[in-house]
Amino acid sequence: MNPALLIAVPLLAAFIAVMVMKIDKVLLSLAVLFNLVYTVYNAIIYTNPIIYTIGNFKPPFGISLVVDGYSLVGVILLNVVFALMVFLSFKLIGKYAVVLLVSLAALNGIILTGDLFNLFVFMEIGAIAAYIMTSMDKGYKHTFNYLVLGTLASGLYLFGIVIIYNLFGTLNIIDLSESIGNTVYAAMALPLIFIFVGLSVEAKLLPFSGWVKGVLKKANGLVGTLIISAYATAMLVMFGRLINSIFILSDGLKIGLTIIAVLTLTLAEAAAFSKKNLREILLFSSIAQSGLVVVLFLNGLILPAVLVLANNVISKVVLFTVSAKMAENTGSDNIYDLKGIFASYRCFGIGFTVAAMSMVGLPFFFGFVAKANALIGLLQGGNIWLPIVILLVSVVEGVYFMRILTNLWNPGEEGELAKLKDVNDFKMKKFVKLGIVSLIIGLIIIAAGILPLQNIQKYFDADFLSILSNSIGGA
Amino acid sequence: MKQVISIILVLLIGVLIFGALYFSSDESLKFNEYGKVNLADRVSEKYIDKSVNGGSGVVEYQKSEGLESGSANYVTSIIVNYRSFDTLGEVTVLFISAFGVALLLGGKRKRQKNMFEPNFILKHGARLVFGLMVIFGVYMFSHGHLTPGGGFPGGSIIAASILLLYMADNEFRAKMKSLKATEGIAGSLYVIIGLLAVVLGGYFLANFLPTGIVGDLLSGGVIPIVYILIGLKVGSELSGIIDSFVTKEVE
Amino acid sequence: MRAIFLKTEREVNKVQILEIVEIVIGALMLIIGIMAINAKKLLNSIIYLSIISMLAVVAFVLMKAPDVAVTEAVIGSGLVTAIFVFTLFSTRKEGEDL
Amino acid sequence: MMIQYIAILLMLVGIYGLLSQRNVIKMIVSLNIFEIGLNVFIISIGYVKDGVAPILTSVNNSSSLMFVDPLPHALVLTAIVIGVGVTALALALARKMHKKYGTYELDEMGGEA
Repeated sequence: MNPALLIAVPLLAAFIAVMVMKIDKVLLSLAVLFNLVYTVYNAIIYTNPIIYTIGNFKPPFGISLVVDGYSLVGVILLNVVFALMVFLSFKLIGKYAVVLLVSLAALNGIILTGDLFNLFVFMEIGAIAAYIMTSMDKGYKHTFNYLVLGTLASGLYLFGIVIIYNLFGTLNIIDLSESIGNTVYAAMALPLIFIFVGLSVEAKLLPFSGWVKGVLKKANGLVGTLIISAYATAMLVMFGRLINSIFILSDGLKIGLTIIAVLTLTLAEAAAFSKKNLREILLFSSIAQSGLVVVLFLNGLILPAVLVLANNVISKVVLFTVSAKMAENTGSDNIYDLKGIFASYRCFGIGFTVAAMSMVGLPFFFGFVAKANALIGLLQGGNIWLPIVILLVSVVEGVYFMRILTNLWNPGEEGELAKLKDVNDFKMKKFVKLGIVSLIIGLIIIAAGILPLQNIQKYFDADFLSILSNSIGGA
Repeated sequence: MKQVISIILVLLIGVLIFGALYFSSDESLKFNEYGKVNLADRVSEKYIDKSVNGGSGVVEYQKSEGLESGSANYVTSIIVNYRSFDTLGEVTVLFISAFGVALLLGGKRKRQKNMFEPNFILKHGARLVFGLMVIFGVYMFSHGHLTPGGGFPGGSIIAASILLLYMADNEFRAKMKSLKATEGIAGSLYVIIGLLAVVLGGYFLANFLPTGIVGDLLSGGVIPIVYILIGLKVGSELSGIIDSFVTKEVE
Repeated sequence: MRAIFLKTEREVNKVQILEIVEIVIGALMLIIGIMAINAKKLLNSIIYLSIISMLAVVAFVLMKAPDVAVTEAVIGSGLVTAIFVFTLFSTRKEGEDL
Repeated sequence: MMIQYIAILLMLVGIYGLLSQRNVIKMIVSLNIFEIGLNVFIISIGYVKDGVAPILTSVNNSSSLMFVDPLPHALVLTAIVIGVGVTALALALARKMHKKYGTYELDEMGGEA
């Protein structure tokens, strides 16, 4: 496998697209397809982890890309989500194909890279692409807030890794994890705080997630799924790697981060519960899920965390695209305005329902497997109060998703739907693609919920350090 | 009130930073103080000896030959050889932000009048200086492996020379089509050189040309080529940004 | 003997001068930074930013980083200032000075 | 030694500006001040006392001399260019905001976008 291709091909496509603007969407489709096929193919033939050195300079001196089971699963998830998003919202892309290509390259880079500064570069590319995408709906003020916060955060991240460079003399994550070993250094506390603050903005953790609401409240399906699903995947996968494979957190830092993540989880679910607009509910639910994933990573539960993440991002693609589409066609995404809409349009109603039920974690859905794994893992680790919090929060989640579903399926008083403006544009034929895709995803979610997951486990069996340390030369 | 809160917050952060960096009690791992750095503890030592993949150790100016990275300027050898992937990303950052600026300010555009009416001498003098600046810019990025500078400042100087033309002439407008073409071609060639290295050497962005003698103009393998591409790309992208800012949308 | 003595004395002087230059530059950067943030007119704020950038160039040269100094001089204090000024220029109202 | 402290202080000045100012242009200026401080800090990390600039010339002609650390220089070059990109984008946004609301003050722009 040559992981550099996952980054180089979209970039090349972007550079060509800017010369020949007419074929930009063709190039986007080709690059997305290439990435999807290439990752899936490599996952099938995957045997053991490799470290790909860029420019044939052995690590830690050159930049290396790390392809182990973990990053491979992350990359597959990312490229699947990205392909779904592009396919579902193809009409919305407009002039933004080049931006999407660059963000695809950047997100793949974020997951694969084995160098802290290279991660910074990819984060900045991704962030700039996100700023441009979020300015699509002309809410410049929110985009500006996002930009200021994001730039400050990445500056702090850079500050953190420079301090680490001063302490250890390297930026390579494998080299670093070897130097750190299992020791908790007091001097590492400051750079780690800065690094996590920097990552938290993109990963949407609580004190730094203020930008999400403004940016996404009115977002269309493309921008919404890009931020909620694709960016969340890349950032959280990288977050997990930093927490679990590289840095050893001191107890104080761990407790602090756990408190932040749990607060994110509970407060965001509470906020989602109190909202009436579909997209606001979904974005708060995403923030909450980010919190849950970070909690799991902090407890060393990598597989459950990835499962919860996968459940969240794939379900959210369907949920957000459907919501944004309904809002676009009816002028509102208030759940009481949309009463009974699924009764008329069953096809994507079913897809939406399946995704929502998977989010809640009902049995026989993928979400159930994910949550069950998480709870069992936490209980085995001797945790009592975290599972209780997660269960309570799941109940809240269940209540508001059920409220959405009952409202959207029950027509209520007759003619409710007709009151909406632009209702004449609301034609079934526009939704055939969306309906079919949501049905297929629904089926996959159900299948993943029923089938055993032993096959995935093999990607996580390999211990990151033990394998990778063999492939590093003396440094 | 707001200012007071800001000052208190900033002071807290400051105390945190200074306390953790300079007054740490941990003896096992300490922040290296300013100037008291031992390069042997860092990866940089091997960049200076150019011995990442093995090698004799001592590099001498105008004598050593056929090294893994043939640039006399160490910063250039890091930027274009050892950490070339970062540089590709860096170029992409500029690319995407130039694209974004054009997209945001977008639409059909026309020149904005300058604050003053340029006279004859200014107009023609600017053309002269323009030529000199372009030559200087080209010199800078083609000598990036020998002298300070390189692709980024070189490209910026070219962009600055175009800025000069904008300032000196109320009618002047750079040809956006050719800027886009330069940008796209230079970027694509950079990636293609990287992919070519995969075919020839097996590694993305590897240096597949002979590196020559350290200090010669024709040395460093792909470094001069890549730096020229970067210079052209940066120059056209920054010119594009300048154009977006100097013009305004046609109503 | 005398020559060596003189040389060392000169070197000591050089070090002291460099340190003084460092402190002066640093102090100027901080003062101008605060002035840039509290400036009444936006144009002044931008000019101050440009000055800080120029002082940073000197700092880079003092710390033996010529590449960075060249880049910061051209990009940081040249082009960035230009696009700041153009932004202000494009949004000013008729007859208003910047 | 001083210059490193000052770099950190300059970053703090930038953060102070971001926290206390509500003017779009001033906020971008503050971000730039923060970035300059950060860049000076990174370079100061690589400084070696009595080291020479990391370029082989006919005077400094051997790698056995004591050079300053070239890696932070490469990092800062990248950071400067990224900073320009972000600043340009932020200024483009500022221009659009000014066109839409007629002001640079965030507080005068009204709540809904």
